[in-house]
Amino acid sequence: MEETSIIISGFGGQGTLFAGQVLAYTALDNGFEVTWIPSYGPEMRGGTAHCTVIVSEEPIGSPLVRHPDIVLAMNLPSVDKYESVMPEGGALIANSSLVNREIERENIDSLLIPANEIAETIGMSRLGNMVMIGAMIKIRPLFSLEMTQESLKSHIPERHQKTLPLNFEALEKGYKFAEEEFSAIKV
Amino acid sequence: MEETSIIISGFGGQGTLFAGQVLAYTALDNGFEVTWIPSYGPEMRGGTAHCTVIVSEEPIGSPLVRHPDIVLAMNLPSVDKYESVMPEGGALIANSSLVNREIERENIDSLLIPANEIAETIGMSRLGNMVMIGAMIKIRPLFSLEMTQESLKSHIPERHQKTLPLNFEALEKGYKFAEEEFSAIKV
Amino acid sequence: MPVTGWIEVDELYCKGCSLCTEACPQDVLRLDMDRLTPKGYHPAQMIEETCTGCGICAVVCPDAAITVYREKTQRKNKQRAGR
Amino acid sequence: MPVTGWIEVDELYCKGCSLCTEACPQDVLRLDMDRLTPKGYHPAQMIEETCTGCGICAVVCPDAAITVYREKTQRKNKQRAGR
Amino acid sequence: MVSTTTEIVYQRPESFTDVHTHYCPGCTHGTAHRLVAEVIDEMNLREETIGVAPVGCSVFAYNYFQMDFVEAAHGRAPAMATGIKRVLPENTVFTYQGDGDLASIGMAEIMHAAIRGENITVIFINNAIYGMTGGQMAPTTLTGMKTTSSPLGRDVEMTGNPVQMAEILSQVKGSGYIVRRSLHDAAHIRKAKKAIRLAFEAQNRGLGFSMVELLSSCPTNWKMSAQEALDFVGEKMVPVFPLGDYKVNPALEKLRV
Amino acid sequence: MVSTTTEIVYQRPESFTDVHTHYCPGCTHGTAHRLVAEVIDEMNLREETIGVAPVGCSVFAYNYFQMDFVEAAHGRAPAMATGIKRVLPENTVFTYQGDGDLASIGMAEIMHAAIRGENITVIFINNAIYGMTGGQMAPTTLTGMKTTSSPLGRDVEMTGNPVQMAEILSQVKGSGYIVRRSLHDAAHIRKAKKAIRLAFEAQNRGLGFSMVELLSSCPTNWKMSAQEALDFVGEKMVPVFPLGDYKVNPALEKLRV
Amino acid sequence: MAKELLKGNHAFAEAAVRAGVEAFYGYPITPSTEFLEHMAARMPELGRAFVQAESEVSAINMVYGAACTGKRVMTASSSPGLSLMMEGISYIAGTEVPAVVVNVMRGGPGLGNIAPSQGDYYQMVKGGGHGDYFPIVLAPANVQEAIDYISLAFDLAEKYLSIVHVIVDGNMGQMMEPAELPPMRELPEKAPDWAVRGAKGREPNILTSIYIDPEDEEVTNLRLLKRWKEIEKNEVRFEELMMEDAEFAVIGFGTAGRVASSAVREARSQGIAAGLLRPVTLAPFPEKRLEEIADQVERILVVEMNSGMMLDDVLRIVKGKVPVEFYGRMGGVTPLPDEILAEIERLSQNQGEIAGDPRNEWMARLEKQITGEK
Amino acid sequence: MAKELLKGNHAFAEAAVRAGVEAFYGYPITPSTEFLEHMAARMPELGRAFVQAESEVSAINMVYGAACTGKRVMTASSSPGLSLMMEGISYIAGTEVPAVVVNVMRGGPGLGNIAPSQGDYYQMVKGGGHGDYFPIVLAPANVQEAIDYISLAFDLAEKYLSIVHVIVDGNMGQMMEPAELPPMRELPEKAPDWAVRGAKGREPNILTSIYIDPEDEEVTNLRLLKRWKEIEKNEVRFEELMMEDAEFAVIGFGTAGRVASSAVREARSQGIAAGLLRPVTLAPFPEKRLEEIADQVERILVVEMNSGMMLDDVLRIVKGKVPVEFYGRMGGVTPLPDEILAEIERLSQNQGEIAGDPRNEWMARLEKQITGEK
Ligand SMILES: Cc1ncc(C[n+]2csc(CCOP(=O)(O)OP(=O)(O)O)c2C)c(N)n1
Ligand SMILES: Cc1ncc(C[n+]2csc(CCOP(=O)(O)OP(=O)(O)O)c2C)c(N)n1
Ligand code: SF4
Ligand code: SF4
Ligand code: SF4
Ligand code: SF4
Repeated sequence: MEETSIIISGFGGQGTLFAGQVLAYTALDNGFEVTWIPSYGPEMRGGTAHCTVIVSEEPIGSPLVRHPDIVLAMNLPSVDKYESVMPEGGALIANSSLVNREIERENIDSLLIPANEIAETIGMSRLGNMVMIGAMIKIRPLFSLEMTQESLKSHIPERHQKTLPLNFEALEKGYKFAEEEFSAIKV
Repeated sequence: MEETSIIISGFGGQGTLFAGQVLAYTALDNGFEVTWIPSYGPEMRGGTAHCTVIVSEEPIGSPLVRHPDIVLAMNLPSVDKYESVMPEGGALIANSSLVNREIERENIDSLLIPANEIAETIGMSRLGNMVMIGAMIKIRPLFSLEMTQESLKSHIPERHQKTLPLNFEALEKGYKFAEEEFSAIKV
Repeated sequence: MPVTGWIEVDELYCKGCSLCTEACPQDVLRLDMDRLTPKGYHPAQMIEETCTGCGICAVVCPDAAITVYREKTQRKNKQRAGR
Repeated sequence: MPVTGWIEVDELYCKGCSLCTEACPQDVLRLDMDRLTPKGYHPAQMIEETCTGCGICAVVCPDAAITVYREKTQRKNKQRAGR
Repeated sequence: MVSTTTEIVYQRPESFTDVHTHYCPGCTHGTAHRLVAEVIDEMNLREETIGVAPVGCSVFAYNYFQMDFVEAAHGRAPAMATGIKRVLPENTVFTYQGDGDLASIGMAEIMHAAIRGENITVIFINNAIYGMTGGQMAPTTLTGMKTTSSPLGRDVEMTGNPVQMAEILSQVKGSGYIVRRSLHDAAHIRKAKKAIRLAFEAQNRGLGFSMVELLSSCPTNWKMSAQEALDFVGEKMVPVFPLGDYKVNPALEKLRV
Repeated sequence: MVSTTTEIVYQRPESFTDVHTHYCPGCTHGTAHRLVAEVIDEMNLREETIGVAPVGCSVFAYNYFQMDFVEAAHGRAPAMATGIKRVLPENTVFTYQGDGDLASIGMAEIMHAAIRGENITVIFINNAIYGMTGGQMAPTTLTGMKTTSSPLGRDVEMTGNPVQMAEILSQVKGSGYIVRRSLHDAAHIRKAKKAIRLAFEAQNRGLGFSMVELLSSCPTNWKMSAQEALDFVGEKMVPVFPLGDYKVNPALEKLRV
Repeated sequence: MAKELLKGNHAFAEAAVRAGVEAFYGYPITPSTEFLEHMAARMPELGRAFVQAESEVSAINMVYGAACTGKRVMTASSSPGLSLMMEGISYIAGTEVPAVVVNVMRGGPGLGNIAPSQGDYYQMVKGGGHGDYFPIVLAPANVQEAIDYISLAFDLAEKYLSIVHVIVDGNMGQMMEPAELPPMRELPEKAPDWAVRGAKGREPNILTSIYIDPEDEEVTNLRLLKRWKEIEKNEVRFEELMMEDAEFAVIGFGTAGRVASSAVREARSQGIAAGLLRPVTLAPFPEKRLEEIADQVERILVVEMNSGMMLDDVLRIVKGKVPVEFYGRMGGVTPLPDEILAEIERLSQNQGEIAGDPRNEWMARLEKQITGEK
Repeated sequence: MAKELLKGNHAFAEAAVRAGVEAFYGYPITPSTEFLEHMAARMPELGRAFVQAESEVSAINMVYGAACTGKRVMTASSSPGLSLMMEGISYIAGTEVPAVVVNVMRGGPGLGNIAPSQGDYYQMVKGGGHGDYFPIVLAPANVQEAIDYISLAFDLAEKYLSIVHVIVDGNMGQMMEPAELPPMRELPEKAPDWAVRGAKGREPNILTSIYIDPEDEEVTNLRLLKRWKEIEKNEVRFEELMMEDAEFAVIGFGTAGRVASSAVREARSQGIAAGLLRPVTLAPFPEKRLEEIADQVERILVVEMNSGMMLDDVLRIVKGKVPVEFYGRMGGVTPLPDEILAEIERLSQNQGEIAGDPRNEWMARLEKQITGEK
């Protein structure tokens, strides 16, 4: 596998930064090189928050990219911002709970997933981010579901351990949703 | 006349800096180029004070010299410091009131003058500096006595105007003393 | 005839902090959970007509989002000279 | 028998500020106008023998130049036990 | 004979721009801004006022006030205001500063502005924390309060006690009007506005340095809801920072506003 | 039965080096130095004391004390002392500062050392002027006093009133011992020494920030004789800077020195 | 110890803790604040000194004080904070005591913004403080390197009684990368003989930066300069990528150098013989190596996140042997690999001489570019 | 007006008064204090603003404030004071408001001493503050020149909305020379349209150095850089002595350059074809002229009162075309003509290449020399 770049973007409070860290931990635990870099500063307050994760087998140069291979867009502004800049053959996963439009690009894989609703079925609306991750690793299997759950388990902060089962469930539900709904690239 | 450098040195309070300014003003009033530069900083407090005056017909480069052509030494440390560094043919005028030794150098003009005592005869002991200047312009006639008195008159601070006659007298007494006592260079 | 009032909330400024809803002595303000402002907040709104126009909500609003109106009844008296 | 004292002025330190001569309650200190210290000041000196050794000069001396001595007379008493 | 008319009890001040502030929901920076704007409207000073914004959450204050503004270096607003006031004595000059800005890095500048009796007005927002940088301890942080730079709670042994600027500045002869008010409910907000009015009146009358310290909230870094934060101000901060008039030039006492 | 012995009533303190100071004749910097040295002798602290010299006429203090010393940047002695005391809590650390150093450029550092309750001792020489740089106005310069930077005399309108540091610092909770004394005659010098003793005792007992403000003379820049300068301190400065105890930790009150 | 995923600022701070730092004095500022926050938690629990100072001016003077005791001490800040430390840094340098100062650089001048920048190169490398002094400047480009060089910084500071700056940009401070922290070092138990800790049974130690007699100051200046020459001899460090056979050299430090490495790899894959020189010690600068490279390559591209500062040093050393071009992004913008790749491609075509300031052509190109980007 | 005998600091201050400075904010420090003292007397009597600030930090921020009103404002200080002004200077530069800052340099680093020095070259010329900015730096060498360039400083500051530094050493501040003061200038009655003086009948003016979006900051950085290029084009100033047919060029600024002029004259009288280039604008540096000189002469000697700072710029520009040697005195020592003459003589004999840092050989020579002098 050569270098893969992922951007996870949404409102502050949607857990985009942590979602990125889960991917980073999974990469680390499975012997990949990885970088995680957040947006920081005032825009965090209230506004949007995003992070860039790069996974690779080689040492990583730039931790930032202009054309992310994979984008997890948890709100509409994020879709608007990234859809156009993704490379052909990229994968855009959008949270349809907050994105009330279709994906226009046809030369990329795309999936609309109602992450919030799915999370609510689990009874923990904050877990939309994990639902998105679950879907992603189905569509772009950088790591298996198990690998991801393993790493989540070993790195989730103490105070959240009790929510681990719910997190697993969210990952699985996202994974399953992608399994059923995702039909590969249209062109 | 080419460049002439003069150092006036003594204890703080002996009026060495003002004496230098009198020379500088006289030079200016008579169309010479001139620089006046004092020692400054802590050593002023209590310790010694000296200034370097350079008079020339050309624009002046360095305002500082290593080998002063003329030295007015108002105390012993000043004689000790400068006698040795003066160029052959230089002129050293020492205030014998505070310098209780002979001048050793034979290849320079030198004069020992009891400036304090002479000043006291005028009734103003602080005027030792003017006595020294008077002697100097006799031995090294950069300017005439009249030129010097003119400049002194026009530049002495308001509050000291009343002491002008005494200053004149001090200049004259120094000038006269040199006239009588000074026998040109020994070798 | 009672003094009555009403308010308008400017959704450009409202951030749904609910300080006004907490402060309203008549308890006639609520956040509108069905709507989002352009900035993504649930705006405050008036839910009953018993507002007295006391203006307390506007005083506590950190974002100067509230305009308060009051309907005033005045009885005009004949002016007495020299007074 | 009166208590008597005397002082020594260290000329390495004395700056002839004459604070001691002004402060001396016995008025027994003066600056010595005939001598200069190595630093060029007229040092203070004792001019009469009536110094009580009160030490005031030393207390006011900014340059710790003064050492003060006092001759002390003591009457030895037999110690009483238990006291 | 009876008639009804509609009057506007309250509306957004003229001295405000129509910009949505970047402050967190419920942050009383907004309240303080509003009161200043209202006072400037009432006194009709907008066109002659120059504001000095600090470094802190209110760094963008100049976007919200419809008047000339400059943006100072962290803590130096009083020096910058001095530089302005001395060349434009006829203008009204005020600084708006947080507690890190005024009481920590800017201690020398605020003290000396007061010592010189600099004829400026200072609006001092005491929210017991560094807001902009994400919740570090301020000199005003309450004893035992957890912040990102006092994770176990402020320890008096190591960091000293909360500093009371109004008390300290009132010790300085040059100061003309030094008071502390709070923004935690409508009644206190009204009192705060009166104080701000008097502070600007003091400047207009050339009575020297004037400061209004405003106890303020930081729901975000206190990790509370907006209302909880106001309750915290009223219940926890007011006891440590007593409200009151610490220095009032006699010329102001008669004044009714 | 009678015998006579010779006792030494006073001699130069051990904590002094045998260096002739650079101070002007009659300057009470020397007196203050001597008192500090005597106290350190009495308390037997010489070998564990670290002094912090300021920038000012006393910049060379380290040449006169027989103990470890550092030389701070202008006004920053309290910060430097903090840096030292925090890593060497067992050592005795004191700063020695002039009024330009402490009350002007160093205002933030002295205030915050006190606010933190930093367990250091500060000897504050208030001579109402900038000595080293040749007699400019200090924050402590008396109203109407002519200096090289207030040639027409200090004008309260433009420069404010003389600043009273003891009063201000006593407002701070962290301070353990804050007093003002004077050096203008033997009796006051003796009182000043007692205060310096108590300040160091306060540090030894971990009572927090201690400062002794000493009214001092600058004959050179005041253009007076040494004695005239002392009289000026007694007659002109004392009324503006009242002597007294502004803050005394109860633990010290019992103490007899 | 295995690699962990570490956030830059926390990793740097923990590295200092492991290196045995005994005191941290600082003041919060984005994007370095987590450094202070980490210390606020760690130092007290280890019984070491931590003070959140009232300002950076105070912080650096606290550092100065502790440095005089011979204890290991440091501070960390960002650009405006560093400006406030310039007087203190000059004092520390003039007193010849060891101290480590970390700068997590942000966009400037003035308040600027909090985005990653390298705009403090002059200030850090040439000495933004007054007088003649010579700071050692380390510029790591990834979290692991930063961890390692922060330990090294203390050793260099103590070996040469010098100020050591470790400078990174906001990206480094904020990003997470796998890295390994060193084990805890022993704290030295005996004090250096110059340290002030009380003159017990010895002559007093006096630490000062004042030499009122110019002759004495000159001797001190010369001592500092000679020590600097030693440092230049012993302590130069740099990284290279595919320089052996390179015809085009890219030179960049920190994040700019790191991003450039991606571009260089890409260029190689396109058959362009590019190579990278990434100075790790900006002072002392890898002069010898650059001279060799100037003899080897056809053209040099300097890449910085500023308006062209290291560029001056490169020009001075290259002495016009080969053309030097410049590409920079400013104000907190981080260049991306494709931009640098495009530059390398252009470079590999361009035979022309560079008349005068290499920045002239870049400015014209950049202006188009950003008016495009906006 | 006829020439008078004027003391440097007083003359500089009076020159500023005549140039129409409307506010002076400063803090005393030797050897610049008389500047402030002169202002303390003059400004109030003219009804202009004077404040003795509590510190240099405060002084520069007062200057910043007044600069934002479009009034003519300045401060003056000496080396350590300048270090404390670095943050404020960076803010002023970032806000693009005009201000004049005079530095009467003294020996450093640290407290150092109060003797004349040129050790702040890097700090003043490269920008000791954080971020990318470009101060204009004027370095007069005699009292008359200083008087003239202080007036010019205000014009340049206002023309380019820039910080202008006027740097001299303690000698210049303390010496007296005959010079002529200009007549009083009229004060401008109308405010620049960007100035903050109250938004009466216009949209508010906002002056800030913050550009939270890196793209905006970059546009600002580029604007500053382009303005700088204009300045480089228009404002280079320098003095020369007998350069026409010179085979050996001496380069020095301020007092060092002035002292060198005596040595150059002396060398000529000995038949050595020496000449002097004395940059008056250190920034922008006389690059073009130096390039021409590098093509003309056999050898170059750089003379400074520091450890070799301008030397870097000379080396960068000369590009190794001819050997460059260095002679410096440090720590407050002013070189005397005979020292420089000896260097010129040595230079005129020396055919050897200069390997590596020109300072190496000088250091060896200087060490002998000063151990001799002491
Ligand atoms: C010289 C400098 N140091 C530090 C900072 C970082 N900084 C920005 S705002 C701030 C403190 C803000 O707290 P406060 O003044 O209380 O205002 P608030 O944000 O709470 O309103 C700090 C430390 C800076 N910008 N400049
Ligand atoms: C940063 C800085 N600013 C200014 C100075 C110049 N300076 C030296 S001492 C001093 C003031 C001294 O006055 P004070 O602190 O009252 O001590 P005193 O000399 O009166 O004992 C000043 C302004 C300096 N050395 N450093
Ligand atoms: S107080 Fe203001 S901002 Fe908050 S909810 Fe009410 S209207 Fe909205
Ligand atoms: S007080 Fe001290 S210094 Fe002054 S004259 Fe007396 S002994 Fe000398
Ligand atoms: S961080 Fe705190 S102070 Fe800043 S805007 Fe948010 S609530 Fe207000
Ligand atoms: S100048 Fe003043 S303070 Fe300084 S030593 Fe002389 S008398 Fe003392």
